[in-house]
Amino acid sequence: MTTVADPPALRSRTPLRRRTRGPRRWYRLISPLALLVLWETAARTGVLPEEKVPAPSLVAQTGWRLATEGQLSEHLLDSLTRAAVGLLIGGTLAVALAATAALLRIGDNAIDPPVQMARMLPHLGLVPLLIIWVGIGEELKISLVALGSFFPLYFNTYAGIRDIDQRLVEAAKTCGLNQWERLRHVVLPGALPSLFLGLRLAIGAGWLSLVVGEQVNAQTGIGFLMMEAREFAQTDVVVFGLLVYAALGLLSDTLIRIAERRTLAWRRGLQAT
Amino acid sequence: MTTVADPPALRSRTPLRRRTRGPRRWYRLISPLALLVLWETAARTGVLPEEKVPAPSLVAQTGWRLATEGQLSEHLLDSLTRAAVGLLIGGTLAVALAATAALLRIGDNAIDPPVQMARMLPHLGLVPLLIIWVGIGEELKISLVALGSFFPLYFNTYAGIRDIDQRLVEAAKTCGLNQWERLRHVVLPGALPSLFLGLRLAIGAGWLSLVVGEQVNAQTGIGFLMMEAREFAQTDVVVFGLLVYAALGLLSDTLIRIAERRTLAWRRGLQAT
Amino acid sequence: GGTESGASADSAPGKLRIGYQRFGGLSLAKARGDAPDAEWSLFESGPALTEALKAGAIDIGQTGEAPPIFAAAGKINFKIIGTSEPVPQGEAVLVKSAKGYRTFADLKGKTVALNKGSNVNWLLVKLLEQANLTIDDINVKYLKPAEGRPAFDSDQVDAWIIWDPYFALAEQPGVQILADATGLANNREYLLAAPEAVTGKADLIRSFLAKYRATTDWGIANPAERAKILSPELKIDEATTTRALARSAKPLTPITPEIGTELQTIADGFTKLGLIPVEVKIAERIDEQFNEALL
Amino acid sequence: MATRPTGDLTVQVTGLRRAFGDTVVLDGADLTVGRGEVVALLGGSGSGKSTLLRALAGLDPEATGDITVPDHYGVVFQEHRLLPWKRVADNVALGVPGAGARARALAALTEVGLGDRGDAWPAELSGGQAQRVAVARALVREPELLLLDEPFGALDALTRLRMQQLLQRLRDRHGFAALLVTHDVDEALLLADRALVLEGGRIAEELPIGLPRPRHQDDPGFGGLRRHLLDRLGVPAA
Amino acid sequence: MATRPTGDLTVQVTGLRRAFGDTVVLDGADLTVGRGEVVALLGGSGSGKSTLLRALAGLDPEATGDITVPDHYGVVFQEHRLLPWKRVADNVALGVPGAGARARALAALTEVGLGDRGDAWPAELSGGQAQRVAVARALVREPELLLLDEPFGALDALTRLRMQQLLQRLRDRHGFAALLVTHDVDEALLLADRALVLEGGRIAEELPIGLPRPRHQDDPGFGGLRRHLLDRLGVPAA
Ligand SMILES: Nc1ncnc2c1ncn2[C@@H]1O[C@H](COP(=O)(O)OP(=O)(O)OP(=O)(O)O)[C@@H](O)[C@H]1O
Ligand SMILES: Nc1ncnc2c1ncn2[C@@H]1O[C@H](COP(=O)(O)OP(=O)(O)OP(=O)(O)O)[C@@H](O)[C@H]1O
Ligand SMILES: [Mg+2]
Ligand SMILES: [Mg+2]
Repeated sequence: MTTVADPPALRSRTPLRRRTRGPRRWYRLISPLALLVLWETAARTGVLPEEKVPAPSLVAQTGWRLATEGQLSEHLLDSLTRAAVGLLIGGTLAVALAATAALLRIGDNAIDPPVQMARMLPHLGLVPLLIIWVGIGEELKISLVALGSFFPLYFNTYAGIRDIDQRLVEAAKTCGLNQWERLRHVVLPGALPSLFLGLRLAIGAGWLSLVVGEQVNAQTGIGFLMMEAREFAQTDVVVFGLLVYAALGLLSDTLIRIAERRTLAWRRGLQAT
Repeated sequence: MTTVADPPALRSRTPLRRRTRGPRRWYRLISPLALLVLWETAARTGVLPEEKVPAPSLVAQTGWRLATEGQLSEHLLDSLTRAAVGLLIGGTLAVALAATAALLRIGDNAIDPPVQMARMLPHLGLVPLLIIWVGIGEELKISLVALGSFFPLYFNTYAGIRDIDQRLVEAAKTCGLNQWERLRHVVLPGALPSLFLGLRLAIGAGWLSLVVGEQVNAQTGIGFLMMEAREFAQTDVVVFGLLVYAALGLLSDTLIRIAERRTLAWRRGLQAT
Repeated sequence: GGTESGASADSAPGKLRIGYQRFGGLSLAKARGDAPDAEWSLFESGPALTEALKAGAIDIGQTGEAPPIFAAAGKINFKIIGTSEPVPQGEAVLVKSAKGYRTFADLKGKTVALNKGSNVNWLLVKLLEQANLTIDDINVKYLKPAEGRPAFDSDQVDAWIIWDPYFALAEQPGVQILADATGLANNREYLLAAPEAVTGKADLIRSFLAKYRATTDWGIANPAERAKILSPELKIDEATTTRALARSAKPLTPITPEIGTELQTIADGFTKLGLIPVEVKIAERIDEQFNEALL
Repeated sequence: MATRPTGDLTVQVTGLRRAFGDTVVLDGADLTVGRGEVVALLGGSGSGKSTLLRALAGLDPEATGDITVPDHYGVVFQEHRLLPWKRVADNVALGVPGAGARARALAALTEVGLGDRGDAWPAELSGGQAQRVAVARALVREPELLLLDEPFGALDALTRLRMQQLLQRLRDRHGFAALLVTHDVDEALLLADRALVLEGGRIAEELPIGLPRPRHQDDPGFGGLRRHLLDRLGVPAA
Repeated sequence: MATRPTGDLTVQVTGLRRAFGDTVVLDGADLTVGRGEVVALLGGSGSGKSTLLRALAGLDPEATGDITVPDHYGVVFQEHRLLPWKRVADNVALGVPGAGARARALAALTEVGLGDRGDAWPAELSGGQAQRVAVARALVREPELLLLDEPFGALDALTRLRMQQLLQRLRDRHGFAALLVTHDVDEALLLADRALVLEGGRIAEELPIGLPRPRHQDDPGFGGLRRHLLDRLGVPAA
């Protein structure tokens, strides 16, 4: 029982350290930081001339100035409020309509085609109509955010519900769950990963729409700040604005990851085995 | 063996007609058409005054004029070309990067965070930087389409690959499939539904970005046509432009549905049982 | 611009790259084929044009009076190589006649829409000065032309300060001109050029400017034909085009230190309003070397 | 022990038909289950047993025929069909009304030998454990009728024996009826009052099992019935 | 017939350990399979049989210990694990090199009695049919070693018998070795050269099965071995 015959290949396994989830998250910061360092170096060495793109250090100064003069937090807060309200409205509508369309055939035929039509409508082109319908106030910005966030959430929710394993729905039926209970215990958790993905995309799309909205009669908002700076050729502010958006992107990703980790704990097992 | 005791409920089944797929597709046209009729009625009866939104018949006249004067097809063709090229570039990049990030841990740590940062960057804010990098020509428009279409495809592909049942990957391994064959036979088909969803969203996002791009130094394109009309308050042209976008939305949806039906035939069985 | 834009300017040394706006005087030059070899780029606004100037994507371009000031504040390198006669009637305050306003002072406490940071912003400063009002006496809504129109039409604002051709387009029945810039602002157009082009393509610019000057003069002499050429280009009907051009298309004129001072006044005014964060020396951007072509 | 129920029926199926495309799987099957009766359903692989069960459970809108089943029934599917996003105990408690649901779920889990795994995710269970959870999920709601599709297929001999005894015990206590699909002829003979063989889309054979309880494989008469059933299923002797 | 291989080993496992969190499932299991030997692996539900097989198949990076297996092996998992997007024949032909892959796949399907279902989608199969396809998929690549996790669990008596006979036949022809997880003691005694019982994370019992082939349940010696194994598995007699 010692040696081993010819073709067998030896696959020895040495113990792996137990997975430590905590520290690994920091790995994700490496590549953003590397990009930043690269950029600064390019700016310092003159590969990237200042008139074209300001160096990160310069942008940081601008950011500091904006932050200390108190404008930044105000702009950010206003934008966040608009985004949150719009996302809430658009998201609720999206999930409700997608659920109706995905679960009921008549809902599908009535709701889905108009949504498919509307999804391509460019926001910039809709602005004049929206001005007539909802005015030039906050409603306009919120409507645009709602519009932007609607589609990714709608489509991902719809697909998520459609892709649910029907065998599980059947099992739930035989457990005596009625329509609503099935929605709550089977459809919702089953579609949750897709919902999160939709949310991720919706947050991005909502922000993008907000920039369009904050060009119309806005005095505050991070989009306003940036687009005004663009008009007035203040590249450092524009780039700073972009960095704020990037930071928001990372932040929202982190938040969604945490939420996912909490609510989708059951999937870890699935991946592991 | 005749009567049945107390609690049992009678569930009699009568034969259902066999599913006929063909005619059912037309059902999807009902609600768009109903919306159109409603709109025309509202316009004719004066509920919707012409200054606010022109009647569909008026818009149709405008469309006919644009079409016969030969401009429309030219604009449309140019936009479609830009959209196709941009989608091809952005889509290829998105799928390649998403696959790398989803399959390799190092790819995930290197690629995903920058993407998460970039996903929130508003296109309007990026235009000044893009002008510096790629100029004001066709490249700019194509870059914007690529950018817009990148994110939905990236995220959906990433999620699609991540959600593949690892048990199937294991089975493929034991069948002697190497990395590439697994990619081809397991990962790709498994992620295909998500890819389609991403494509759907990417087409929409790409078109939206194109409108922004066609505002910079463009003489053609449906976005240019509409934004120009918007500047000069030609509401009928604006609305016609929106209708063209809506039609493109429906059309692309139909095309994707057909493609889905072909390549995802195996899912019908899953739904049926 | 840096080395890159210089390089791209050199890459096509025989070709002039012109940036224009639809309603600018350059449209006629393009439509008449004054520079068939040139590369023409259309921009939706002055700031967009100066962005391209910064990126080295165009050699010369034409804008209103505000964009050069902001571009200078944004450290964009360019020269002002020409201008036009004043166009005071090309911008105005519009109101609905039904509302019964008679002077600008009547707008106290009302909502007024305008595009922030463009020529009409300067006009507003002057109008307020004249009416002895401050900015707080009116309710300002900053709207771009394309958004101002639906807001004005649907009565979401009481007055709209706007320039041609939007001005002419908005002059529908029931709309009244409350005031224009006559006696308040000059509202000139300015020709801007990239420094590399000024040195590297001087001859091209000179010969183009000469043709451009001639074309403009021809247009003023033949308003009917001009409208016929430009109407399809602008996609505005001939009557409106004629009306707008009659008051807004003025002859080109050489740039002088006096005009530089005039521009500097506006720049200082913008600084005071907080529209630009720094003081700019716009007068220094003046480059008189092409003046004889514009005479 | 009634081998043939009269009048007092829990399940009554007449003319059950189901075709997939052109393949007719059930071709007018007739079937009854009496109150408190355990009926074993045998048949070759792919003969339509699961299809029949799905139709009885009201899950197959394309099956035609007259089907009468009680309102309260529990199903154990051939695959476990646990909701992957609910912990084991919550899976068992699914749809159980009232405040004591969790306690009852844990009790049911204990009965199937998994009282300590209530907090596990379904993905963390072995094949046999998942199957037992599915059985617990069906048992916990104390149904009038159990539809069981090979509920003990993935269990080792000892666990299987325990589960069979559990089923006997619960049945004695609650008196539910059951339709039990099984591949194990001995299991059918141990548990059922009657055995049916599905073949050619119909019930081709009906065998009352009159053995006294408790039963054992070595009982007299057991071997004869086994041989009969195996013959009917086409398994050759020696 | 060697009941204990010497020197000539196909599988050699020493000190195999695997824990999920704090639960130790395999606790230093040692195991060998000789060339062409069929070894049955028995054990209670949740005792770690599937975990052991996964480790042997090289699918569990967190299992530790020395594992030696040949390069070419086939696996039948406890669930069928067919790719839902490939038709049955393509599933079987998966990874089979050469132009004749499809023909060989169809031949293998015919051997498991599903020659006419090559064009079906996996979702259209019954439980037992899917399991047979999985067996065909493992057999078609004529491996040196087969790792089988209850390959016949979902089959009726007749089909099961046929599959057992098929396995015997193929083994006689190709001489592959096999590690067969089964819950059916009779199946172990019919097919295996040696039976192992997994308990407490180790191989707790090793039983050479020296019965002459072909074997039958009624052979002398069969009953004794069965009783021995059942005792070891804790199943009480009568
Ligand atoms: N969705 C489907 N489409 C086509 N054929 C199907 C479908 N579902 C089941 N079948 C076929 O119907 C027949 C009966 O299937 P069923 O699952 O009822 O068999 P079964 O008796 O339960 O078999 P097993 O003992 O293997 O589980 C099989 O031949 C199967 O291939
Ligand atoms: N991902 C996991 N996380 C935690 N525990 C697990 C996981 N996978 C398996 N286990 C546990 O490991 C033990 C062994 O599981 P395994 O699947 O190997 O059992 P088995 O012997 O194959 O049982 P069966 O005969 O029921 O299939 C079980 O108790 C199971 O609950
Ligand atoms: Mg079945
Ligand atoms: Mg197992």
